[in-house]
Amino acid sequence: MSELEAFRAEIRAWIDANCPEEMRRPVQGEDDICWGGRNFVFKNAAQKAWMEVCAAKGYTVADWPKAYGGAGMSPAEAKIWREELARAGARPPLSSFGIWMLGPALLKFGTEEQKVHYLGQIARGEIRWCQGYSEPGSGSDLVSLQTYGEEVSDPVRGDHWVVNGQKIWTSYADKADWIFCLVRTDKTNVYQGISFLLFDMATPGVTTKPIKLISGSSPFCETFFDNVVVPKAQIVGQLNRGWDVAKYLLGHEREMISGAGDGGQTSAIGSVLKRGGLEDPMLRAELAQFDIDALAFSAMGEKFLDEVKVGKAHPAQPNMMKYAGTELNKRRHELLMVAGGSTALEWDSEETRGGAPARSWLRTKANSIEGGTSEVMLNVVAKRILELPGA
Amino acid sequence: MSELEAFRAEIRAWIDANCPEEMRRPVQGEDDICWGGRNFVFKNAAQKAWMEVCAAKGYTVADWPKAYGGAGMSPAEAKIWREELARAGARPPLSSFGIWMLGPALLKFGTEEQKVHYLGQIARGEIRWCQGYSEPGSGSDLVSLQTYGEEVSDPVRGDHWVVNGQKIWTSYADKADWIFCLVRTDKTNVYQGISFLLFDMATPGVTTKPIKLISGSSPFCETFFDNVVVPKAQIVGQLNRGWDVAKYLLGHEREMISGAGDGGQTSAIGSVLKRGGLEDPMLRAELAQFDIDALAFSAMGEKFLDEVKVGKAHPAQPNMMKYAGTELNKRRHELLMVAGGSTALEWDSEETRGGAPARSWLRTKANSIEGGTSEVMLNVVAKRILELPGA
Amino acid sequence: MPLYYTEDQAMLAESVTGFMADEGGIKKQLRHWRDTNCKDGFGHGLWKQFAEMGLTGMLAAEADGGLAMGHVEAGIVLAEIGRNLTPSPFLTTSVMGVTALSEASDELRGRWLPGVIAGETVLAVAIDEGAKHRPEKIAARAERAGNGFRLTGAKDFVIHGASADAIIVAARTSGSDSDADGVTLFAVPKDAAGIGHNAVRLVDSSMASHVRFDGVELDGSTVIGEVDGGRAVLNKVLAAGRIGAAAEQTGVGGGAFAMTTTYLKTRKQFGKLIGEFQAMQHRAAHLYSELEIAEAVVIKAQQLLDGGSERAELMVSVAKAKAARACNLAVREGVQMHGGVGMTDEYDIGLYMKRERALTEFMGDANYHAERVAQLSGY
Amino acid sequence: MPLYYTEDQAMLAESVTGFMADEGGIKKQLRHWRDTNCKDGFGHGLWKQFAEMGLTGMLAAEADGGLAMGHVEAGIVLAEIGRNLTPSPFLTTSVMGVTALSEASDELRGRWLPGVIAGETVLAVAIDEGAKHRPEKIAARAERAGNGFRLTGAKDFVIHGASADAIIVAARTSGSDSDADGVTLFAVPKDAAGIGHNAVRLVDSSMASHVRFDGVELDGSTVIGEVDGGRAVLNKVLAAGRIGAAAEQTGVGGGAFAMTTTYLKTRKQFGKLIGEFQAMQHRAAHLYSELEIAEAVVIKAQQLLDGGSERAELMVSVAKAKAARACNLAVREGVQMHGGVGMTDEYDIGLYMKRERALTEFMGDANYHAERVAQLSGY
Repeated sequence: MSELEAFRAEIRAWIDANCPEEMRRPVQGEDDICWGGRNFVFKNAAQKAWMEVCAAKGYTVADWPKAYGGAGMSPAEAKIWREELARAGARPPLSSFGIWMLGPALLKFGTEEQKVHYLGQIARGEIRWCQGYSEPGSGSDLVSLQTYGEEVSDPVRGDHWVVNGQKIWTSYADKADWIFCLVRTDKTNVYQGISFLLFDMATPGVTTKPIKLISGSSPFCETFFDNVVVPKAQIVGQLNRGWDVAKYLLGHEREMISGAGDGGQTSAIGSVLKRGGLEDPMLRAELAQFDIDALAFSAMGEKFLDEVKVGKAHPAQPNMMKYAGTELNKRRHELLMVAGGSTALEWDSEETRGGAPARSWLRTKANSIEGGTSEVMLNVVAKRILELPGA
Repeated sequence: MSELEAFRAEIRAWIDANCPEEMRRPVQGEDDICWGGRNFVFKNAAQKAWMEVCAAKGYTVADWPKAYGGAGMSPAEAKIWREELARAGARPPLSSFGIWMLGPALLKFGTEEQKVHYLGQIARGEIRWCQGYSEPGSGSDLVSLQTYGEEVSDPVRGDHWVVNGQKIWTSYADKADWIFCLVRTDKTNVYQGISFLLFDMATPGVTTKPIKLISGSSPFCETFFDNVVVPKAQIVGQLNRGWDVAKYLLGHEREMISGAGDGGQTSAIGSVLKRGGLEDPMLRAELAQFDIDALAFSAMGEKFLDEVKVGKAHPAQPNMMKYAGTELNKRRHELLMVAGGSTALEWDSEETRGGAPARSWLRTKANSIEGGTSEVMLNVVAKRILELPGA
Repeated sequence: MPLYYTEDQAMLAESVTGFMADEGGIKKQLRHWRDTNCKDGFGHGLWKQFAEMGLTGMLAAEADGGLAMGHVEAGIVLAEIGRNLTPSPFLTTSVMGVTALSEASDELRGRWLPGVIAGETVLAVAIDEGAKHRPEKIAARAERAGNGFRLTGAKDFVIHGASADAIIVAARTSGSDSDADGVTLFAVPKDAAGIGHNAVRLVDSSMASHVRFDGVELDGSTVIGEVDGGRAVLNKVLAAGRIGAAAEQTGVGGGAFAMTTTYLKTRKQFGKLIGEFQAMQHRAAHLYSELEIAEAVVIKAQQLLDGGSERAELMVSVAKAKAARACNLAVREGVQMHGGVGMTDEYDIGLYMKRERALTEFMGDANYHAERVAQLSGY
Repeated sequence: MPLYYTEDQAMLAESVTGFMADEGGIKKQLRHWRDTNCKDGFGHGLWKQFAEMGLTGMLAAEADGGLAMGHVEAGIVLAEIGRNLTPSPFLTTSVMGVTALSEASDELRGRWLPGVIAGETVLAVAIDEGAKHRPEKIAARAERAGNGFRLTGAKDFVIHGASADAIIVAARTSGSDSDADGVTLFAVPKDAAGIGHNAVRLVDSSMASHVRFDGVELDGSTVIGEVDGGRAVLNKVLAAGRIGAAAEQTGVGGGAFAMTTTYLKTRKQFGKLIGEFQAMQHRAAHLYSELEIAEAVVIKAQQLLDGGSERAELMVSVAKAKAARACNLAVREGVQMHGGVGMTDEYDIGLYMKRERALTEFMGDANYHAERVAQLSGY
């Protein structure tokens, strides 16, 4: 048995022994997800137990170094861990923006103190993060952001910034413990005048307001900062070079979102719907064309991940994947609505579980906006991959 | 009987009495078209007779004033003339760029002498014109043209220009008698430094070279000017304001080309092909979608012409029509190729009349380039109709 | 007939445009009734104003107190309804309902039309049985019983069904489910015993009802046209509903497009108005082209329908399909070009997207009509 | 298996890329043979060089003197053939022909494979009867006659048919035209009596033959595999041809795209490089995305085919359809973005458009494979 095979056997046995039965059922909805954090209410004891037993082994962040709360797995081992979770039908023990987004950025840009302090809290599910990037005036054009941190020296509170401004699209801002936030710290330099700050959402002067979407209520908030005091130690990376951190992190976000159109073999929808409206030959033709694109994109997703693993992927390729994946997912839901017919139009009926088809369909429309619009993705591909002039 | 009804009866009787039997058969190919001009060889006596009998009545250019060789028909009368020609299955007595393009421009911009001289020759089929607009370096960007006319005063030959340069896409340059040509007469002013000149293709220094297209041989030529002498009287419109004339004329050309996608009821292709490949349900679906677009566009064509007649159409609407019509026609031929299968791939077989399906398909690819590319059309719509900023 | 408005039609368009923008606007009507969770999904006050404007009876015969106008005129109203997303029973009542009743007895017309024309009566039309529009199949049965009929079956997605004073029901009086013959139309009053409603709110905040008919007793006077010969009337009602929905859809698409081009001219990103970006310009210009073409074919089909042309049936399907595709593109581009704010309930562009979807399903989606185009063209 | 090349495959790709660019270039091969009106449509000298490079027998078993490689490797060659529009009998001979012969007797393999591997023999495959690819229907009949068979019927669009030393023919030995069973494959030598060719030049300057078999006498040794059991072998040949054509198509699309982006970076209009216009940039970026996805699914399908996966059949159809669509977009955008010069015979971009069309028809177009995807998926 190779080392990896032995590792797989070990992991499999560990999951079998430690994953509670309730955690092996498919995630049904938002409240089955374990987000962790100070204010999180576990749905049941099993959810808490599963998170804690994993955290103790570093499995909540399997590929992070052991020193920072991870299990120190190699990419190949981490892949086995994910595969074995999937095989067992086990839910992720912990989901969080800390794991997906802030963590990788801290690993790359954080000080040793920051890594030990924040990464450990993230790994143990003790802290829940939200992301403060977009502002009403700066959507695609992030560097135009206006939220301003004024530098203040204070004998009592030490050196700090006083932050004023407004963020938008802050997911779960009303539930998060801390925020990682882009703040302008130099008004004279557009690109190199932004810093990447971390602060507690309980700091006086922070308020949030949920945003209602066309699909209904949402995790998004508007977040307001009114003279919020942020100590100097809570900066990640260099002063005024927060854009470097943000870009790195956005890359991760795009990779994540680009997966939205993918679902492996299940990405084809024609066969799922066969008992439905396929007496309509025109819809059948549209579904076949879609399935071709979906199955092809899922091969692309596989190839992309394989290449990422060995460093063969073009660094700007996630932009292409994000573009293609989100456009595909929008198309998928347009077709699901067509196939569902008038039933899929119902907005709050029991039969549709409160209008799930329509709300999902509307929600997908944001896929090609959030995390970088399709237009921005195409700009990036034109510039960085095709190297077209002036792009 | 209304006046128009009486007019219709009169026209109908005249066509019945005057149109030779041979001229009532459908046009089969290029050489059935009567182009007129010094070098034109009539295909048969009937073709010549039909042109001459029409010219004598001014019917070759029915809606031009009688003073310039026309019949002075009102728009409503001219429509009746066209309808009655169609009803009788009669071929157009004379086709020419002089009628479609130069004529309207001369009517608007020409001097009285020019009108009498040139329009009469056009009406009688005595002169065949070609158009010298595009140059190798200036396709969409016409105003960047380089062909230069140097002003020379000469006691013997009088005031004239000496023209040097090169034109491309000059249709039938090798067969035409005269050319209407955009020539730079002021190098210091990009837009207002171009003049609209007329000159004889037999002038020393004019040479032509046919262009082979991807679809095979073509009427297009490269045309070279080597110290070509053009007398000052042969300018249309003001010196250095040739762009005004050209734009007016391009508008006519776009209206003409925008009709390419249209063929009234016959624009739908699904039913024509029903004995062909429609065992393929996917192709059937594509054809139905195409037919919807084609039938809808043909309604648009009708509406556009109705609106043009009463001056209700937006002056930039021909650009939209040209865009939509040519893109539709390209799609039509893609579908015809799919329906035709491998047989449609044959390039010079008898069965395909020398590869007619493939050559027509390839030829349509130029529709969205010649007479203003689709991209330029969209720019114009964005600017002049939608009034988008910076367009 | 030229494909632009006559002087009378242009005058009508002008007054309707002003009326609908003033009285039928999104904030005053759609958002108001939605946010107050109105069970009808529209306002009866506005419906009364429709009557005062002379719109409710525009398709009814002059002898019945109507204006004897055609589908071109109805389309003018519907396009403005679409542009303002105005919730109203105009399409089901004054277009489809009146078309059906035009074929009915003096008694039936006398019973329902005066209320319609006065803006006091609302009609609904019950055809579909299932999630997709498939009027070729009618399974609900009306069996002869005494001097009348007993109606049993279910109809789905009857727009305004629970609010309507009468429902025009297509039921089978003979033959089997998919037969062309054997269909009869009834004008079923709301208070007939045995009617059950399960009213659902749709994505566009309109109300549709799953209606059950549980042995509803109908006397012979409720029959519209001939017993067993209802298919011809039904086809007229379908054509009216389809071209009406298509007209409304051009308004929805046009409204979304207008809102979007305005946004393109005001929103800045990267130091430029987003409408300055050529990629946006080309997409907007293409969309303009699609919307213009859709509008043209809708007018063409309206004229053919008004003129009783043989090609009307084909062109109505072409128009419904084309309007659906163009309007769908308009709302998709609209939301995308608005970016994040386009996803918020606060902005109106999302309401256009919702209405587009519901209108597309109504009376057959683009695929349904593409199939019809293929079949009517003989392939 | 990861979806990128192994070290060996990457080395193969490097050498093939260089070889094809040097020896198989458009001017040296395609234009040369086209402009000299060559009756074969390809050069035998280059075919010999293919052999010297070790490409001709890459799919043959080692015991037969081949390299026992798979479809991933063949695809590497075909992509470069596509990129350079190199006319050659590689796909019909070394991919489809060798796939067929791999199932044949020692005698047949011994008769044809050495010549193939040496670059001296050309094979063609005759399946279709009609203008569209419909291999489900095989009407040409081979009836038992003495110890062998007598073949009668016609095959259309047999690529390289008139130049081939042997034609692998799918004929019916029992049953009726559309039966799955009852098909037998024969390796018919070119000099067999009763073969008639009507060779036609196609749009891409390749040569196809309408072949008539007029009672061609074949002895039993020409049978590939089992009599009446040829469908299984035929399916392998079809899969090989389809994924091969798809691989070539990604090369055609990639070549057209490379040529187009180069043009975008050099051609000026309105004082700017046309590649500076955002509308061009977005279209180019979208096209890039489509081509990348097509390439990915082609490799995926090649791997599944090489691995004998159950999903191979489905994914080969997905790959053929996707490659066709992406490549079609590439050539259409290519010609349009080149503008006027793209329409001239002088520029190469039009040659890509021609090749794309011919390749799309070969072994089933995008619609054919969409239909297969629907059927294989059970809808």
